[in-house]
Amino acid sequence: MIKENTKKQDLLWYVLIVVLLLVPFIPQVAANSFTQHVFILILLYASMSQAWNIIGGYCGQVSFGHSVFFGIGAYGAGMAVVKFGITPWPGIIIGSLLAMVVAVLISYPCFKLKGHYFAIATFAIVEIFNRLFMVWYWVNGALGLDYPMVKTGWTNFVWYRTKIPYYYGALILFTTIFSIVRFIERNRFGYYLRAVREDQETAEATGINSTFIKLSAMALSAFLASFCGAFFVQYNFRVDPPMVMSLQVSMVFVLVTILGGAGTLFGPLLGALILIPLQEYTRVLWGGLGRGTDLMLFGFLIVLIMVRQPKGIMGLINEYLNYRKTRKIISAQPEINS
Amino acid sequence: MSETILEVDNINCAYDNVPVIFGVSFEVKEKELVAIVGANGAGKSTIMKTIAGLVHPKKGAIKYKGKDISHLPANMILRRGISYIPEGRRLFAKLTVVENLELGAYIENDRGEIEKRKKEILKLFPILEERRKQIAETLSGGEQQMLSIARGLMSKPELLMLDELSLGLMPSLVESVMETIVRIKQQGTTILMVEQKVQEALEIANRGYVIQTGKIVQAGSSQELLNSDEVKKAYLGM
Amino acid sequence: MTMFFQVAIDGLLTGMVYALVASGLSLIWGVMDVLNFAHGEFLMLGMYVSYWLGFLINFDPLISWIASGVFCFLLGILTYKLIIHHCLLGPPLSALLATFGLSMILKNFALNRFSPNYRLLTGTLLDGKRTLIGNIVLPMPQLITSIFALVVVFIIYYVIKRTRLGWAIQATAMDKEAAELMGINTERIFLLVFGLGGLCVGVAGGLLPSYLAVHPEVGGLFGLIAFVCVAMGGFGSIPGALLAALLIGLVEALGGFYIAPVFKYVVVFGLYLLVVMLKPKGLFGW
Amino acid sequence: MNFIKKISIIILTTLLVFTLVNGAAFAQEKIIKIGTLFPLTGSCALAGSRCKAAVETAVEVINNSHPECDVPLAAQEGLLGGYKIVLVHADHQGKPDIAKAEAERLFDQEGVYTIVGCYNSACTNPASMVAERQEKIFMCGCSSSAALTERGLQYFFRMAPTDKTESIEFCDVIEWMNGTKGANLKTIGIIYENTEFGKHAADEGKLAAAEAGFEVVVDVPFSPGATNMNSEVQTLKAKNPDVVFGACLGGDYTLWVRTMKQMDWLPKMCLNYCTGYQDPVITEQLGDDANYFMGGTGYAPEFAELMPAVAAVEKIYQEKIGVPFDSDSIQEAVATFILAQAIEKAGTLNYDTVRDTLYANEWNSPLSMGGKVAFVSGGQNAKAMSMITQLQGGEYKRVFPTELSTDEVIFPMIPWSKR
Amino acid sequence: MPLLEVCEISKKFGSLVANSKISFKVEEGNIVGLIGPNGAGKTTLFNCITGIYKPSEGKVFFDGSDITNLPPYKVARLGAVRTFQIVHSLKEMSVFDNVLIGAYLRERNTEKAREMANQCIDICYLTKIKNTRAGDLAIGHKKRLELARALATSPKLLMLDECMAGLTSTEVNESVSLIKSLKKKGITFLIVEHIMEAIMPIADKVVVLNGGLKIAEDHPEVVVHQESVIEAYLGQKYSKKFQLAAKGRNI
Repeated sequence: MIKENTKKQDLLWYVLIVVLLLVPFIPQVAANSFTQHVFILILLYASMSQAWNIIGGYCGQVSFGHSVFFGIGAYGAGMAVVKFGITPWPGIIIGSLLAMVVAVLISYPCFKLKGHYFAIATFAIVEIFNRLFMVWYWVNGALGLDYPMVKTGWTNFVWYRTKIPYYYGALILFTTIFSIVRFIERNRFGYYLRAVREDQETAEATGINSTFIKLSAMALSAFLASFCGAFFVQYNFRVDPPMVMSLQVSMVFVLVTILGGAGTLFGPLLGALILIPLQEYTRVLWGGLGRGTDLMLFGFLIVLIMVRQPKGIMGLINEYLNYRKTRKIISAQPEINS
Repeated sequence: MSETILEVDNINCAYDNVPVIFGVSFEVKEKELVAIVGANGAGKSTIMKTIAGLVHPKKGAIKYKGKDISHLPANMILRRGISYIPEGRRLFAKLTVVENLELGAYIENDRGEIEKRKKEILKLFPILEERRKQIAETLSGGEQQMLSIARGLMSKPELLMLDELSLGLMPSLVESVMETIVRIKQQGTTILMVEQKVQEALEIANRGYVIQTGKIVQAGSSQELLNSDEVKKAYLGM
Repeated sequence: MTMFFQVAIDGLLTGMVYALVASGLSLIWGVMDVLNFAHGEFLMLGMYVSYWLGFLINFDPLISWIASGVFCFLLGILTYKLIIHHCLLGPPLSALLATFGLSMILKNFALNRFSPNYRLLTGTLLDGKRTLIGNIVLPMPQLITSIFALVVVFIIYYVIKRTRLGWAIQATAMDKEAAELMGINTERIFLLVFGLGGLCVGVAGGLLPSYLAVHPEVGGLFGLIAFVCVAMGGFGSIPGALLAALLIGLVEALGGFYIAPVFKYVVVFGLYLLVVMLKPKGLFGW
Repeated sequence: MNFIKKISIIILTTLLVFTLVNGAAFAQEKIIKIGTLFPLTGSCALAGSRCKAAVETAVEVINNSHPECDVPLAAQEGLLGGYKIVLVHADHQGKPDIAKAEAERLFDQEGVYTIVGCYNSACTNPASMVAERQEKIFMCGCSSSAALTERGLQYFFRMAPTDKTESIEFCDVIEWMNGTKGANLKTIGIIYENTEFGKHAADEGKLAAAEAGFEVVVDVPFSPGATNMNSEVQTLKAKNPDVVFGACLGGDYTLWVRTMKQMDWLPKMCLNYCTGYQDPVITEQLGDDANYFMGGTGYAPEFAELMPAVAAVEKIYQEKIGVPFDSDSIQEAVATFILAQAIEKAGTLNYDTVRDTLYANEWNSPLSMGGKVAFVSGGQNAKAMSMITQLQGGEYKRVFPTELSTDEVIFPMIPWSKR
Repeated sequence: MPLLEVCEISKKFGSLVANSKISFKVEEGNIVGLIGPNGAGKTTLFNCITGIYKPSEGKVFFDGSDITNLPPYKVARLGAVRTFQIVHSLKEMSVFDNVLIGAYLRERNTEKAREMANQCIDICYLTKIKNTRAGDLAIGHKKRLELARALATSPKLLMLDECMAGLTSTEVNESVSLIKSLKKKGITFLIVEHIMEAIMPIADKVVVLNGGLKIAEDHPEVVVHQESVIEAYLGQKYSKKFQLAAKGRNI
């Protein structure tokens, strides 16, 4: 039965990729740069949340600190372009490696903490990083880094007139991260992650080095998050600490994942599919009124979803699937005892 | 004999849409000790939780003294006079023995009455008297089990429901727990108990029900059950 | 040396306000394991209540703290009934996200209703009054707020530790199902706890407008610091939250003065990390 | 089926929103669409909403016949013989990434002719880049970062004086005080919110001070939205500079002043960059405590005799938002007027022509101090000026430059104990 | 050489002494019972052996190497695997996935690990509920699941902490025969148990703890006669019962 599910999921996966590849050819999208923008954001946030999902969903370590890694990636690309005047690629690579190192360094002591203590510690780390970057002269502190006009194309990963390359860039990012997570999910590492989430003591007693598992999950997650950050800055041509390295930014990743369903492969995508258009279109509709109506509505919808379906959209779908399954079970009650 | 005080009528229960209990009916008469026995995962604890109001039946009714209580919340059921001592002690670990007892009588507002009961109950469990001010989690396993029974008695229940009292207790303690139950019964409290130790339970019970995969498969006086071949084979390991 | 004491005293006075905000949060957190993200926004609304009472009918914050306390009590109860109650069925994070949504609603509600203007009460009883101890200045508004903070925190602590209701609250926190079996209406306890949490922050909000401007964003940093206080003190421990709040106030002021003002929150968050590295469950945590 | 119901509700809502957004097209008339992009929510919402109202006011005056207003285009209705301006408002929440996305949307989806915005320099930067790439005009009112007009953009125009000009003016005041009043001011302290705005202001302040030969003894950045400013003020007090340059917004400004009062400390002189100090409600909020602070001001109601034309426009503005203009919001109105004048003069909507017209002329702008606007390369308004004012008895008294001043500086600031 | 050797282990929590100088050996292929009253320090001893606690004094040797201060996962990798008294199943995962996690310890290949997990599930009579969420199981099944997961790691030594509590006598008999068959495959057992019916017939040796001290170590039939054991642990009624049962077997 598990195999059957896997096959179904695989099929779904391929269909999804093909559909996404074709999105720019939908006339509505192709002609409308804002719709393109929304699609890019969906993919970006889905990727970013998927990166968070590795540690927050599968491994159960709720980190509000991911904007640090996001930010380091963003600054990596930004520094390369602005300060060194070269292509962002070396910056992205260095930034990602650096994010990994930072992730290991800060999470090693933090993993001693459990539950909310860990969450608050990651809060604190974001705030510390934010404030340090705000005064760090070398990275322009609070002023931020503004991109100069550079030659467009894949070398610089910058386009001014079109968004389609960004869309495909985001799609590559998304596909890569999703494939990685999908691979992990079905392998030893993925099972170990979940074991650590469910019960660390049992995991240890079963021969799992839980610290190592958590650290490697964090490092991987930070590495991927950093790429997303770099993409974000290449897309916006500007980076400053509140933009990429703040609690608010972290919250979005958590929000998207939980809303979709933490610890599920399709949760982040579902969450982003619902949340991002909501955020963008409510702002378009009511943001101009200047009365916070859009944000009120946005907040209201978050509350509504959480109240109606605390397990996220995937919870809803699983509930539905289980409902069908149990109907079968009722008709064929198993002899539980052997 | 005497009045029926608890009547469980054809109930069905499920956790998250997974059904566990299928049309179970039984009754408990006043001043009786009734044991429900059965294998693991048969649904014994679920039945107890359903009566105590922690789980609500999908179908059927539970009548206590003729009134339907099947959809009351747990705290209201206690107020009707049913006290449930759950599996695994469930003490308030950071509170002292006395504070745990006080909470047992939470529904009683009369200060004097509470003091009186406390005295009575501490007499029944002398070991707790010595440890009045001790934090519950520092008690030994047996003492904790005693405290959980004592706490359950503080509300002066007419019907006491005991769930797997002997679980994880050493043999000599199992003995004394069973003795305690007999003593409580002698004081006039009706008792409904669930027990894995089938032999021990049926030895002290008046009547028993055997439950298997969510259905009652056998019922009768405890002697009948102890002598039944099916029970011997399935539960007593003979 | 005077400078040192002055800075330290200022820090402690600020810490007291943090304590008042944090104790409500700690209570909610300890009993229900719910992170109330909208706590700072409760404070903001409490401040608005007090401000409007002062502005429209000339109530002094010394009186209107009662009103804002009651208001936030009701707000807490409503929040529980409408939101938290449903979220408790799901994973613990869902309550956090729901309150995050709520904080967005409340913040923008204030923006919508009261405009983004910052507002400050002038001419209150305590406005600008101060006492001197030696060369050290003690500003009255902060001093009175601190006294209130101490009293409220003490009352709550007493209720929790010494009364049957308090034991019931503790019992609910430790084992909800078992508490239910004791005849404790845990729903009502949760409701009460959320209300009390609101009450604490409402009292703080009622007193603050005498020296702090009210605007829709005012709650943000208070909320964040309250989180840190609670975690540093150990979840559910009221004295822990008090001590942590005082420590944070002190460290913030001294760090801000002796290192650099821009680093004062860095020092605060750093202190939290340090404390939990040494005591992973906070100062008074279980 | 509960499940299907839930899912369909979600899908329907999304679809509804989607169609609403895409379907909201205007019928083609004789209109010019102009986008406004301000922080309408978030920590700068106050300033943003005022700026938005200022633009609305300007458009109201331009579109309709307002003979009572003595400003260009007021008497006639609309532009170019009947074209009306339609505003499309957007909110960037103070976030640069949203500013960029919204600017793109305004240009591509809403089809606006130009954007007026964005208040925060950090947001103006990416948003104006969007315009530049599309070779469309971007009108900036009050973003004060000097760097904005040093980027060499072709289609970017800014009305307000920059931090740089203000900083130089501050130093001029000090020199003037030293020269004529024997004030003997030597040391400077800077307190600013640690954001793009504050940092820019402080950097320019330091540069100007160094050039004029003053010593900056203390430099205090603080986190905006602070719960208290005790250590900030203590740090200032400990170094005790003669003059303090301040760059604090709204709530932080009141908190700062209150904290200084509480600590019983004042510098001899206090000069503020726009924002907090020149907020029209500041005297309401702080009462007497607001007095004797000084700052650069582009407009205040007390300037009535200098800028007589403002009053009538201000009336319309005040109906919208309840407070008089301040130096930030009025610049946004100026931006709108200048743009309209340029279009009218160019007689076409062709971007290049309008841009060239903007550069080629000196514009009559009754809402600007000095009454003139003219742009130099990079888009800076070369005629932008502000005055140094001092709050005395709750009014902004003009104290410098001397040729326009009406009142004497009260120096040093009256200590708290003597008020 | 014994498979497991516990040398003078002491464990103190502040002033509380949970274990005091406990020594015993477990020979390869044996079943050793560890009994004693609640709070005698059995679980603490388990925790010291498996590395969850660091013992205050003493050494533990497993298979010839010193494992005293090794972290739990290393002990498990060496082949000493335990179950928990309070069942720690991985609630949100299915029974099969639980066991699979055990199987992954020795087998990285997913297909082979699945095969192994399936075998262990069959051995422990869990086949019919293999897709159930572990959190939904009844207590007895959870205990059996713990056993299956431990088994899947191909251990040399299995340490079972009250894995039969909550089972009816018939189920206990099943478990006993399961343990016997595993013993034949060469697995060594160290078992903490209160159910004497289970432990007495199969144990090669019984170690009795009381108040953190070892009070007896001998063949079970000898132990049930010892006065100290009867007094501290068994109670008169039970000891008589076992003595009778033992006699019955001897005849």
